[in-house]
Amino acid sequence: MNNARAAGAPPQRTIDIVNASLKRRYAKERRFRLLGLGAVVLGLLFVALLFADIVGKGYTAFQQTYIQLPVTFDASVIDPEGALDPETLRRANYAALIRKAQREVFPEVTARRDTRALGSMISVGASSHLRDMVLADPDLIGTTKEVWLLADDDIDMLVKGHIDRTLPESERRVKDQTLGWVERLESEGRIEKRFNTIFFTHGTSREPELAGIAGALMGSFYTLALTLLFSFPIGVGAALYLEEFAPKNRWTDLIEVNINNLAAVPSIVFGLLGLAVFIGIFGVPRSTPLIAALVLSLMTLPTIIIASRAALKSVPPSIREAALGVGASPLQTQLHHVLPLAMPGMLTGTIIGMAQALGETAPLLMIGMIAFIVDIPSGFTSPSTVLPVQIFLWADSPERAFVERTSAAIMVLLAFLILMNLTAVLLRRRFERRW
Amino acid sequence: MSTTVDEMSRRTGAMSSAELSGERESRATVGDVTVANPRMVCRDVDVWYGAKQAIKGVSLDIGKNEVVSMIGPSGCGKSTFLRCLNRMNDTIDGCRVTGSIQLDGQDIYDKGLDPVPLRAQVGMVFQKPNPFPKSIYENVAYGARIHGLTNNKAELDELVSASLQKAGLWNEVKDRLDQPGTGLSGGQQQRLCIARTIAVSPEVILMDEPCSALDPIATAIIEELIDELRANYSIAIVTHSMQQAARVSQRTAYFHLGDLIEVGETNQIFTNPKHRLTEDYITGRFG
Amino acid sequence: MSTTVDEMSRRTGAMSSAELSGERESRATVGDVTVANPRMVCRDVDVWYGAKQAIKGVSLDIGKNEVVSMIGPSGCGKSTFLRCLNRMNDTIDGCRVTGSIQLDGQDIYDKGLDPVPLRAQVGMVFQKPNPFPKSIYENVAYGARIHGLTNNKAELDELVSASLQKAGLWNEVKDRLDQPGTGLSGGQQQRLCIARTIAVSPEVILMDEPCSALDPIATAIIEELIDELRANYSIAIVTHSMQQAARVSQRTAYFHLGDLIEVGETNQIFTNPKHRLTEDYITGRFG
Amino acid sequence: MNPSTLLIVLLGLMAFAYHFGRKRAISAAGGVARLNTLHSLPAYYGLYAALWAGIPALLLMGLWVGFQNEILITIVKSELPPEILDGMSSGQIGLIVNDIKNLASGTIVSGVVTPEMQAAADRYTQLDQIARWAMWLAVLAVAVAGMGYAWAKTKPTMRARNRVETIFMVILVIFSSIAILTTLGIILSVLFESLLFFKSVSPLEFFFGTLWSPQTALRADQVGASGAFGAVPLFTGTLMVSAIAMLVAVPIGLMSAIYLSEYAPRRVRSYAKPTLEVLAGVPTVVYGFFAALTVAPVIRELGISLGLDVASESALAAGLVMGIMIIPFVSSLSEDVINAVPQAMRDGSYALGATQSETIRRVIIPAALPGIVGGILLAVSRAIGETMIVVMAAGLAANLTANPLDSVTTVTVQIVTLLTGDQEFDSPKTMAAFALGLTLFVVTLTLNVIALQIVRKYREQYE
Amino acid sequence: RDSVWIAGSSTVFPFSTAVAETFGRESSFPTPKVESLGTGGGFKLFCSGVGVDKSDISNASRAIKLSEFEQCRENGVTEITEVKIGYDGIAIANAKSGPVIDLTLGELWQALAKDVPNDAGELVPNPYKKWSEINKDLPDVAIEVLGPPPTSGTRDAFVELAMEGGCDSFDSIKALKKTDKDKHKAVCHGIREDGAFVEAGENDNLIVQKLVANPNALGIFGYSFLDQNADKVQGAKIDGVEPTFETIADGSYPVSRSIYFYVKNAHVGTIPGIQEYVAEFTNDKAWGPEGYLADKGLIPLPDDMRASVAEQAQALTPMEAPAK
Ligand SMILES: Nc1ncnc2c1ncn2[C@@H]1O[C@H](COP(=O)(O)OP(=O)(O)OP(=O)(O)O)[C@@H](O)[C@H]1O
Ligand SMILES: Nc1ncnc2c1ncn2[C@@H]1O[C@H](COP(=O)(O)OP(=O)(O)OP(=O)(O)O)[C@@H](O)[C@H]1O
Ligand SMILES: [Mg+2]
Ligand SMILES: [Mg+2]
Ligand SMILES: O=P([O-])([O-])[O-]
Repeated sequence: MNNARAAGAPPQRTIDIVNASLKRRYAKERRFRLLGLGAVVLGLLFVALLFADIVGKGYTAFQQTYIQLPVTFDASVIDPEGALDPETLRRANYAALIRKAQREVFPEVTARRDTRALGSMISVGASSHLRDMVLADPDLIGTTKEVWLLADDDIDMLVKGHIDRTLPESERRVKDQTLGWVERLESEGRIEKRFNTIFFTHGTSREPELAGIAGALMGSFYTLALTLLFSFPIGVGAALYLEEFAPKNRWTDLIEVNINNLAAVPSIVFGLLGLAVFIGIFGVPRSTPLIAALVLSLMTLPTIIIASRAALKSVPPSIREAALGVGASPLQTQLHHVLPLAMPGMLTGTIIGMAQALGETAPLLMIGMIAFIVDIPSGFTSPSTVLPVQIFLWADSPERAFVERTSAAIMVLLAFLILMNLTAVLLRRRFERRW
Repeated sequence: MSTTVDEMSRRTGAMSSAELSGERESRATVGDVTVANPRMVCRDVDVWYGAKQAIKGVSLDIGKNEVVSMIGPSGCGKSTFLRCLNRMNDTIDGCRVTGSIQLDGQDIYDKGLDPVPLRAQVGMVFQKPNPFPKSIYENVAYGARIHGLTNNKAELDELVSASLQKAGLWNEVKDRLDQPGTGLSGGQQQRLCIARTIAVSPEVILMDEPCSALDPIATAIIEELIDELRANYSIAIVTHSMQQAARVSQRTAYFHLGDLIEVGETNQIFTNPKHRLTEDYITGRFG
Repeated sequence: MSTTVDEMSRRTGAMSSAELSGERESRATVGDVTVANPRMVCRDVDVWYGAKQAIKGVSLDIGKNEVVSMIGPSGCGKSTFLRCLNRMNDTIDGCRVTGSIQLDGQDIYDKGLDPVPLRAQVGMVFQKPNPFPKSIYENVAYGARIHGLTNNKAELDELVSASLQKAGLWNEVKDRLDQPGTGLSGGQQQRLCIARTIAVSPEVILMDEPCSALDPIATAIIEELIDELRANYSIAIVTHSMQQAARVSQRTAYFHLGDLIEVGETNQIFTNPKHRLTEDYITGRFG
Repeated sequence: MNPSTLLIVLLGLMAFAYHFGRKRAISAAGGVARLNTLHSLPAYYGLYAALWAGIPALLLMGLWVGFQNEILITIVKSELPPEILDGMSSGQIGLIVNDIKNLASGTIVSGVVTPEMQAAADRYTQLDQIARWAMWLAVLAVAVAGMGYAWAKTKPTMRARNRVETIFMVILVIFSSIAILTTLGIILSVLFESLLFFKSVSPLEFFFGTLWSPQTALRADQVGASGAFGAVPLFTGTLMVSAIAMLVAVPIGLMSAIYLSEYAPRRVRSYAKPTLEVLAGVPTVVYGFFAALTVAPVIRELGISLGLDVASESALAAGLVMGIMIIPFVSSLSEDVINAVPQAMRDGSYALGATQSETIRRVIIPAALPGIVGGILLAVSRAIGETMIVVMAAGLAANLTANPLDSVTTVTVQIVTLLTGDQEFDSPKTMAAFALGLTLFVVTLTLNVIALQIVRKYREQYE
Repeated sequence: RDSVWIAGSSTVFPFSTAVAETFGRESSFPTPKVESLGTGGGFKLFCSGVGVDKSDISNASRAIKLSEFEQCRENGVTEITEVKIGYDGIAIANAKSGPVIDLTLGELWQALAKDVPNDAGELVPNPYKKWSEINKDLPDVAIEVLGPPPTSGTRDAFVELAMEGGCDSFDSIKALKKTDKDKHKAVCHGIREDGAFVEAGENDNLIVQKLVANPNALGIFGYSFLDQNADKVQGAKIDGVEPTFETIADGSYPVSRSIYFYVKNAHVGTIPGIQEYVAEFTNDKAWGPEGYLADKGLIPLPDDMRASVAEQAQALTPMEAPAK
């Protein structure tokens, strides 16, 4: 039967040829499989490496150093008139209370320079903490209470061991004098590391110990929500139209090439476009989730469209024929049969596009998102910044304490990313099937 | 087969290789292509796949309450022609149809015509079973759902079970209606597709080898179904079994390399074909 | 069909609904399942799809130089059994096979056995034609390429054209070998898949309804091919056409709801079936 | 009384319209039993009514929200004593208006509050109230009118499905044209400045010059002498970094996709895939640090131990890390399309005795090729468009080199640095960014055209 | 808009934000929004006109240029108040594990210039590969300096202060200034492009980290980063002076520049809080030697100068057009 063999040669059984070559083929098979496994392992390794790197640098940011001081809520400072007027209470000089409390713990420190150094151990945010305490409970006035007060970032770094106590004084940000105070406070149990709630509840700040990620997180949330709202329907719709309904001609070829090309446009150019068109022409406010979402939507659209078209292409035509054959309209055919089958691919495109949008900094440079905005945004048009920008800004800050906060912010971003992907992944799994 | 075709062309003496590749005038059809009360009227239908012509000037009527069977060697264009009748060819890139095809006097290739209701009216069973990757129930219920044929779940259940029963599949699947239609055996899939098609009660039914994967008993059930449907509807059926054509159809059309060679009463075609090609084919003397 | 099965089960008097769902002892097969010089030996083969048993304790030999045909109603497990013989069932999620199947005395479900050379030895034509989305040429050349059966382009060309000729497709496609195999008609695709299978010269060939989409002439060519192949190889063929079974096979096996009911000389089965179910089926008295 | 409340009300109204359109269609047909006299499913009549209730009203609302402020301001301004606005630029007027608005909203105002201003603010508040009410009224009226129209139109013969589908189709077309508009916007916003740039720098020098040194160039004495605007090194740099990235991402991504979809157990796959996707979302700043502080020193050490001369900022480090970043573009997208290849294709190949890897390489990959190429194209695109990593790890030195151990710079890096730093904004230096953007656009366009042709040629459609 | 909008230099950003934050916390005004766009980007926005959608204050790590001032004027921004807020020292540093470096500006220039005079006094492409080739007291390692890109204000200042200062220590070049001003500038400002000078991006933290990884390299960055990373890097002495708070403030450290912000007077009185912000910034509590900005690394102006600038700033005295 082996007619292809040279005439005259004894007929050779296929199985012999197969068996002869099998070893080689299996070696190939094994290599191939190993390559695949290697690739996956390598990929996962990269993820693990990045995570380990980030977590290793950032986990300390979830704790914050506090110093305990016996604060006397002196009525003559807080409420000289005794009227308990909230406005007076708000404006009172709480820093003075802290200074007084410090004097009590360190009665020997009297020189002006030294008291200044002593004072700088406590964060500038501590006084607002005292104010909040008093406003919440005016009965405190006149009493003395041990209060845990937020330490300054340098002290925080020292306590966490990011500043080496053994270094010569000249190379240390925390001088010997302060170091002595810290050690004394530590021995008295007046220094403690506590969970850093500020990081999760506050907006950014120039003071590392007061800086929080909440503002950027909310900004990212609003931005991403809008981006998804814009780009998913538009991307899927456009893919659907171009792949399934548009006539196939040079014009649609042009559109296809053009969309592929948009994917290669540097993201900063989308920023330029946003600046020129959305801000310049349509007057969309700068530095808001709205403008960021518009720009990021344009940026992610090509990703979603390309992935969606690939997914649509891989649905076998017989499914469409079957639906059309029972009298479904083309749109029904798509919505009922083709879209569900293409959904995993579309969701993948969306996941990747959104991930990219979540981590993108460059185009936001152009539209005013690289900004110092303290307040936590409350809507789509309130000034805000986003996580990657916050990370970018913190990474560029000189204060040592921002290093761990940068990593912590990255962890928050990754958590956000994972949460976001999880939903999509669950959805995707529902749609996945082989046929 | 190589010898087959060669010999045949020698005998018919009219087919060069140019003909085989479709560059030739279409041949006049032997027999009367018209019927007294037509539902579908096709005139001079040409179909091209890109540059390749698959159907050449075919004219044929499909009458009320009749079953027309189409026979012919593999690749002669039966499926292609069938697919023209409910515009399923629209979905194939590069497929062009010219000529006129009318349903109840209305040109179905008319610009303004909506192919959707057309396809609801002219149902089709495909040559390769193509169940949806959904449950068996949903496969059958789909048409009724989109056309709103039933008003409630009970009616829909009723319709699904009736359709499956008619297609002879009910007993095999009644316990697993919620399982995917793609997990059925070949013949079961084919019957599922038949059930799906008849569930929307189309008025014309196109069947492309509906029994090719079926055993004789299942085939008999389908043939019975066809006979029953004929009372109200028109049916065009492609089949390779001449016995089946003889059993179910009133008229038979014989296709050859894109031409409609001969049409006539089924009896006449099988007992007394007029064209030599037809005769060769049905007597098995083809090769 | 509902009445059909009901009546039937009443008659056989042994089938409750529990049986239908496969919770029953398998029935002993009537007739001799063994042959003098077997190539494949199957003993007590069970196949489950998840919890559903599709094949129940089937034992059957396939001899050297013989054609065994398998018949039976749609959904009775013919394809499933056939797919066991070259372990194609491995690819179906949740499909389990027990029992023993041997090829030349070697258990093919042996842990150490490698399905790759097995499948090169035991070729298969599927029920639904599944040409690769490649050119016609590449479809046929594929097997030879992966196994390295030819040494140069000329030999490969030769092999491709010979295989296509044997499958009776050469004349129809010789001018378009570089066009996609998916653009062929249903019957052409089926023949393409046959050509693809025989191109690797397997020693056992499993054919799942190879002629279901073929016209009588093409069918005749394939039947001729089967007859020719039998000289050297073993063939198992699933068919719904009893005529075809009678024409091509030496032995016939009748399956019913997962059981192998009866095996015997083809002549004997068709003229003098021993089991009532077989008799009912082949006389068309089934329903 | 704010627009979002109105939006919710409107959505409620649409839901009502849907329900009511459906009911109407059913009764027009003569009851549930005679639904077959309807042209379309009752749900389509419902949708039809809902769309009629919603779309015009939404459009009106959009316009209203967009222009209300403008109009109110115009009215308030026209009522201000003319001497206040005398001789003011529009920006200054804008500031006054801002003051009035601040006054009206009760936030702090700077300066003294004059009676005129107070009056204007009161007027503004009043008008604002009126306008809000008017908007509610108008929008709801339009919605109800739309519903009425749909009501009148609802007859059994109305082709509700076709109409609804036409509306959807129009929406889809609008969606598709957004991509085109984006391109147009980009081209237009880049073209103008590019032309300005080419007026001062000859295109010949830009496209064929091999020296890039935008800072020192164009000081009258230095054109030609030292730095210049020869963009060739930027393009070779981009090419090299992207090529290195693709050399990392394509094999790893594709092999991962293959392994996950064909070999890996389902569970492994369902965890590994999303985990890999995280790589795409890590902020590029992070990758930048990773490349500059972890990878680059390792490469440097390695190179030195091999006696090679490695720049501390090498293209290799940037390319490698960028490659890691774009792995998911290749792996996830490819995995989806590979998964979508019908099982029958695999069966056909296995039945001929193909091993799994042969099946994958010869049948599945070709069948899935269009999607895979799509993924790779996206990855290439991302690599070309990426900035941060290169800024941080490969530096800004525009070397014309083929040595991946050298430092290079890319087009995007230059665009960013030219646009954001301490540039004088009207100098050709800044304009050069636009010219670079445009050129990159054209180059990638050409690449994409070629890619499209290739995909066309090798596309293999199953079934 | 009810809050002040500040945009501009990334160098001034840390100071500006610190003031903005304190201002927001301690006054009844909302916290100003501060954008980091770079000095040029800041001026572009600032000078594009008067209006709610234009910034109120522009931060700058250099003085406004004439072209920018004119652009402002064209767009109706006629009255601008210039506020010099202090100094930013530029440190040249290496890793602690490396040797302590003591350079003259001239040596620095010789190491980094594109062309340097040879023994005969003719300009030749920089031949120096190692520091020791310039001065044998310097370490015997290859010259590798990581510095900011040409687009940053730090680089501009470095070129103008360090490079130009260095090249003028060569008489032959100094003489050039009189004869051929352009040539002089070209020679002094030209930084070598053969790899010895590495443009390491805008992120100063990154440069610090890279120095730690590569003890043979020197880096150029802002003083605040040296201050914060005193345990990792050490500043090189320039002309014998170490970069410290005191040496920069008293002007003995030669490489430091002034930083500024500019106020759009037309917005004062319409956008609430501008004056108050300026007052907060120019208060000794903020920018004084003991102020919180000093903690952030700002080198304050001398006392008398601070007083006069504060007075002018709080009076919003518009500036004259800058020279050239
Ligand atoms: N993948 C699957 N999953 C679950 N059940 C299956 C699957 N494939 C087949 N079955 C069931 O197993 C039984 C046997 O199927 P099989 O395909 O072997 O039938 P067959 O004899 O080949 O029928 P036909 O003649 O219709 O092709 C049928 O009831 C079928 O529904
Ligand atoms: N999509 C397509 N593209 C190109 N050619 C096609 C396509 N479909 C069918 N053809 C060709 O058109 C001719 C007629 O095909 P058709 O499917 O109508 O044949 P058929 O009569 O149904 O054959 P069979 O009985 O084998 O199904 C054949 O030569 C076939 O190869
Ligand atoms: Mg056909
Ligand atoms: Mg079967
Ligand atoms: O942001 P700059 O200070 O470098 O202009």
